[in-house]
Amino acid sequence: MNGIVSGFLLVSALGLPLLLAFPPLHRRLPWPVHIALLPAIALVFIPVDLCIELPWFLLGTGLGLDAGSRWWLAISVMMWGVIAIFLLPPNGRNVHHPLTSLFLLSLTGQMGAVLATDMVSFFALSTLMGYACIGLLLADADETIRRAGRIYLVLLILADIILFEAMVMAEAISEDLGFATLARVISLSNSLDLYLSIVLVGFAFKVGLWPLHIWLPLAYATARPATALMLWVGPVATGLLGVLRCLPLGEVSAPMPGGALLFLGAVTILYVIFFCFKRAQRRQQPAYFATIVTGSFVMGLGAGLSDPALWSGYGDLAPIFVFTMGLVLAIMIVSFEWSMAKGEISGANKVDRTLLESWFEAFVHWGRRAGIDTLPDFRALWLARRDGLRQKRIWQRAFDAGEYFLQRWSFALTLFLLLVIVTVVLLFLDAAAVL
Amino acid sequence: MNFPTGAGTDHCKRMKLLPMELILGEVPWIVVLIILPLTGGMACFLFPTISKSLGLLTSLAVISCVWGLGWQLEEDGAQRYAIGGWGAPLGIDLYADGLSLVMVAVAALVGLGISVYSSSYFRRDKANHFWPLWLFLCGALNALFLSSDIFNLYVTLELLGLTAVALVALADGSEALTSAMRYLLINLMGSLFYLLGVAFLYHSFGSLDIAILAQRVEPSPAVWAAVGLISAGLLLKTALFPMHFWLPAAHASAPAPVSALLSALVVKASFYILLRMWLEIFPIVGISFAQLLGLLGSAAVLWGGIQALRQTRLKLLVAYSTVSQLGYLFLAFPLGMSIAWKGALYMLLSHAVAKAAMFMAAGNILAAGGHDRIADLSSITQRLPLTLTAFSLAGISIMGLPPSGGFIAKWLLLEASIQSGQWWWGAILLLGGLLAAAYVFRVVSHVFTQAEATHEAREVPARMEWTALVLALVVIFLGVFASWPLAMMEIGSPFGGGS
Amino acid sequence: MNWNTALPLMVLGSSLLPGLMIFFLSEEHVVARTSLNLASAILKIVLIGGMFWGMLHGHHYESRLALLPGLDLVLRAGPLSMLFVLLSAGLWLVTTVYAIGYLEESPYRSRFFGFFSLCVTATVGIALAGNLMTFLVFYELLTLCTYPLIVHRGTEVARKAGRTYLIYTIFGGALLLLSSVWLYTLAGTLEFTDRGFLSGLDTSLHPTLILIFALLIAGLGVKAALFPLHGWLPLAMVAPAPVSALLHAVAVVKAGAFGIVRVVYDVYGIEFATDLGLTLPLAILASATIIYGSLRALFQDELKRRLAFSTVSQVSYIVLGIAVAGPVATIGGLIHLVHQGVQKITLFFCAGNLAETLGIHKISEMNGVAWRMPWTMAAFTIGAFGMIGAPPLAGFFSKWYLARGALDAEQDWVILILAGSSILNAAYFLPILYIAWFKKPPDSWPAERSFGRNETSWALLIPTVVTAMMTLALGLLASAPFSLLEWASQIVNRGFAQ
Amino acid sequence: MSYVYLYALLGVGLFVLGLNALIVHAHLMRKILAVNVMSTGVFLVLVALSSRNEGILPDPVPHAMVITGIVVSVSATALALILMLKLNRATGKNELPDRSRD
Repeated sequence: MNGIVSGFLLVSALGLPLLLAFPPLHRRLPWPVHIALLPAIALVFIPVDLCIELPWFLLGTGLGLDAGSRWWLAISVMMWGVIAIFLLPPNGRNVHHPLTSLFLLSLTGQMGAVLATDMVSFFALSTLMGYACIGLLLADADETIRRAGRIYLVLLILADIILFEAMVMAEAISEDLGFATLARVISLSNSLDLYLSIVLVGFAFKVGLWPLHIWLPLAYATARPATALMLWVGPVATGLLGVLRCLPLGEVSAPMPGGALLFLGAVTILYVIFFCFKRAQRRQQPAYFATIVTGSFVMGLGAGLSDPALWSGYGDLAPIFVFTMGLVLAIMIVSFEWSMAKGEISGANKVDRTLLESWFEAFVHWGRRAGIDTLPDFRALWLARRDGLRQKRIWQRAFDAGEYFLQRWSFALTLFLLLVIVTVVLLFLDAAAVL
Repeated sequence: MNFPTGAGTDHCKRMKLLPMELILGEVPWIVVLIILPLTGGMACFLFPTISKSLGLLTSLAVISCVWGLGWQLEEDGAQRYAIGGWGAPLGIDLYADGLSLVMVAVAALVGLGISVYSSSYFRRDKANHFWPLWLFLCGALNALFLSSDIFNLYVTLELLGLTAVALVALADGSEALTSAMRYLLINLMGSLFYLLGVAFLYHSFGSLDIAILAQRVEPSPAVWAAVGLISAGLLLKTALFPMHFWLPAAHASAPAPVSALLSALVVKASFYILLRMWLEIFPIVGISFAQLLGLLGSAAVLWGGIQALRQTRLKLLVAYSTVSQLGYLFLAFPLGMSIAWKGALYMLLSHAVAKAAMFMAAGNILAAGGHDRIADLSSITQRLPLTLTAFSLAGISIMGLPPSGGFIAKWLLLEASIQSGQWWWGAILLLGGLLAAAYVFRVVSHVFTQAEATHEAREVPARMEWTALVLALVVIFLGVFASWPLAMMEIGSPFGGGS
Repeated sequence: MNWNTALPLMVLGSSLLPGLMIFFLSEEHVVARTSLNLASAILKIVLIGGMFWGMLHGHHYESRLALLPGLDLVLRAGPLSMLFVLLSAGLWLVTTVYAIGYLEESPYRSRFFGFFSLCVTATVGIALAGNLMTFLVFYELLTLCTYPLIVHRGTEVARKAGRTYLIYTIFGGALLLLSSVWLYTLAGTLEFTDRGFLSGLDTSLHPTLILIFALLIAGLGVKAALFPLHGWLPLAMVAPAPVSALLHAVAVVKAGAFGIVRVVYDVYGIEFATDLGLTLPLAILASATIIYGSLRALFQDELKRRLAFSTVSQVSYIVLGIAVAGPVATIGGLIHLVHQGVQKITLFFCAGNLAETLGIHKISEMNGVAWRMPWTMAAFTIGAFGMIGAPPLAGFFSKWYLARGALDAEQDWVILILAGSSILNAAYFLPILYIAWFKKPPDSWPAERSFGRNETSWALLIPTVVTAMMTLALGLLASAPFSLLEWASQIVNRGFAQ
Repeated sequence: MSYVYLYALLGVGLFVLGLNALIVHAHLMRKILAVNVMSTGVFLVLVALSSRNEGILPDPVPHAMVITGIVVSVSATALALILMLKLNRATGKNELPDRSRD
């Protein structure tokens, strides 16, 4: 396998979906998503580690594929392929619908996140994926899902900002954001704890761990299983991949963050089991199963973080675990979707505003009412007041009156004589001062 | 004209004098400059049918004489010429240095503009009166700028005043006549104050020649009285606040070219005398008087600016702007450094050109629309793009924004005020600029208002529009090629040392 | 006169002369005017390209004109100047195309394009100015040339906006004049020099220098729309869209920001400014502006006003980058000079497209507009995400370098400002995108014009798409050779002693 | 010696009287006359001060100045009278109105 072919494959795994996302290009294709997946499928089945450098791209980056990420690539290909079958209209005839484009954009982001070899490109592409997924949610007919999309949007923005800080910090520490060296350098730094907590909080926002999970039940409540799974394989699984990449697993022993992760993972699992499964309809079960997978993966991470030895034991199995679970999920979706192919999708129902939304709206509302431009509007306010106007008129009158007096012959000439006298007096005084 | 800054460069030029240059060097341009317009004026008076072409020709000739004088000064430095071979103290001397040259040059330049403008402005009957008067005034101006005799200055001042009054009275109507009358009385009064001062000076030192007086003068009560009288008389004529009361009416009611003439040149003449005396004879004067002048100048800047803002008629606005701008000239007195004088002189120069352009533009607007109410300008101004361009460009200089002569002047004055530690004069300078911007844009903003044409506009001759524009462009060029005029001022170093 | 002295003048003249010529063309000469405009814009880019090539080959371009004793008008091409020159010339070309489409068949086009060219001349002059005096000259010229553009519509609102603009800018100009003269009397020179020319002055003058710095920042801050001095900017929105675009992206606000860069780097010198303790207050001022502008943007329903307040906020990133006083943060500030320009011009083009094609001026009228004008809104989306700082768009790199620089300079609080601002940016941009893409379009638009099969006229669409592509390219190709980033790093290396 | 100064003082007195009249009186004729009185005062000062050194013949220069001054003053008076007549014809009044407030 020579460099050119591998480079071509790697780039086209990203580039083809991106290209096809352009509406005129995919509009006439029968299965655009699956065509877009072809290079990625090829990559999955080539059993060699590939890598290319792209020094001109972003801050200088590369794309690569090794054993671990091959599993992630495999599951991505599989899941997206399956979801696309159910989620998209067969050949994208619907011109006025962004679904296919958004889907392909998320796909691009996902592939890129998997293949990225450094933090910046990972961040860039996963953000692309995140926003595109939100677009998919927002484009849904169901108001509840759109709401979920909006909430997730807020969380995603916060997550991105927090991860941005983590990234800046990582670069300040290591000067190089390549995943290959990042973990080692970070583990030697003395601001490790800060870094770990920022990364973990950031990804917690992204993957919907327990206290930040609100959008998931909302989305799951009325979504089709395929949509729900897309949410899992998209934002959530990518988030997990990100944690895996960014944490110095196996290098450090950090019991505190590790313990926190264990706890959060456990709570998430328990929450799903006790609060969701009980009420869930059958078709929501794959989604909740996916959340349990997340929880257990997070627990595994927590364990690995607190004990490096443990991680070196089973760390390599993590992708395989995720792949297996993904396979199970895919099968579940297929069966569920088929079984309810004739089932009805519940109509849009009116839902109350969430607290966040109402706060935001109130804030904007009051801001608009209170919004006085600093200088010009203050001035306008001033002038608009009658007092202000009268004040101005008094000044004007004073000036007019002054000029009127100055123009009077006798007054003006008297002033003139005064000036002569003052001049002579001044000259005398100056002379006296000199003497 | 090209005036290299260094004085030593002319040596090699002298080696290869061409006949042409010989003539240039030999002709007594100083005298020609005075006699030419006077003769021209007489000729216009005698042959009214060709007065227009005679006038234009004379203006052109005057400009070329100034060029000749400039060449002479550049070659030989400051020039002194004894009329009829009778030198001072008994005879009358003419003297030209950088200061005079700049004044004569600006008078010639603006004068040419005014001549061109007037050649289209006046109808036959008025033109017959205008041309002789205007050429006499031109001669008086040149004589004034080139005299070195304080009594001769009185005579030229009177000649200037009388012709100016007659020109104001050219516009019929009670308003013009009233302001002409008032202007005449003020002029006479100012001149008499000046003359009384001259009498005291002569009595004390027995000479009328500025250079001789400069050597002999020493403090005494008679001198102080003379300084007081002379300054007061000249300040009255320069219309320094609060003695500006006669100016707006006279300048606003006169015909447009005459307004331009008065604002640009005539008020500057008395300022020139004051400046000349201050530099040569008055160094004995203490600082308080200079501070008083600065104070009055600042008051003029602010008061004139505010009054200009309050006006409802365009010509009055421009006239009050003159009051305000004249105030700047007096800020140089308390600063009293070489760059301050240069700044004031530059201000004078650019104000002369800019204000002439502005009054011409105002005249065009008046001619086109039949009125000059600022509130109703929109419909007229859009039909006179050239005129309004001229007004705006001149306005840039009035505001003191770059690139314009006004900016250079402001820069120099500001530099002087900071260097001498008297920053408050600089503050006045900046405040005056803000006020100027306010009143200039009050007019200019009408260009952009979309208004329906309410009444018929009369045609304005293209020559009148172009003259205003060319003068306005000159003032912009003064802001870009400042080194020439500045080098010109240096000839004979009228402001003392280099710094 | 050889090439090295003539070229800066030619760069200036390539828009000055056509601008003056356009004034004399009558309204009907559309073809002549259009070709003159485009030819001069292209010629300018070619000349600048030549200058750039020459600079890479070791030529020095400088023209001088003696103005006052000891003070010349100087035009000099340095790396920092070239950055700004290229930005203005490039965006001028795009905006000219846009303006030609935008003003089709509207009155007073000769006047408009004349002043438009003069405006760019002034901007290029600002960029090439080799001393503070020259800078001041062109800075004031810019004020004068933009005023007619702002009041171009001639309505009462426009006149008011113009008046406010003048009040602010003339005042700022006066302060700048005062401080320039003052500096000149103290230092005896105003020539921009790497690492400044003031550090050699006596320590007893330091309080004066601090005062002058405050005056300079106040004078420049008016145009850069720093917090208490930004009031004119939202009002100036009454101008036609290409003018707003130019004002916000290249000309006025950038002139102010560029001036601040010049003052901090080439007048005071960054190290000296830090020694005097000037950078921290400046950083705080910039931060306040960033947050304030974003907050105010949140409350606007009028699209252009929201964009205007966004500019208030975004331009201060440049100032912040300078004021953080580290090399990396400065790179952030400098590249943001370009990034903000490209992004904001895209957004304003889009706003103009919406207004021209559908008569939409308010965000609340934008329901589902993306399906009517997909290209425009796609460009808007790219611009908006760039503004938020989403990777891999241009804005991300600005924020990246700013944050990195803040960490390097040990001013961690800046990161909080950046985070807060990003949240606010998202809060005021994303609702627009949501409304435009995901809400149901109304049955009819406020004032729709038909353009056949196209969503709007080509002249409006192409510049919009081109600038959106530039936003994308500036991000994706950030590390390519000859990239903006490399260039900015070079400029910064000259400014820091180590 | 002393009477020389007496004359000079007299001249100054005339000047002041004329000035007073110029300021106080509204009628234009009186104003013109006042200016004439003022100039006469100045001429008197000039002539009086011309004998600067006792015993020596008076200096001729001031006399020349006075003659020139008289010529100027005559022409100025002529102009003023013409103006006054024209003003009278235009407004019917022989006074200068103070500018009314707009």
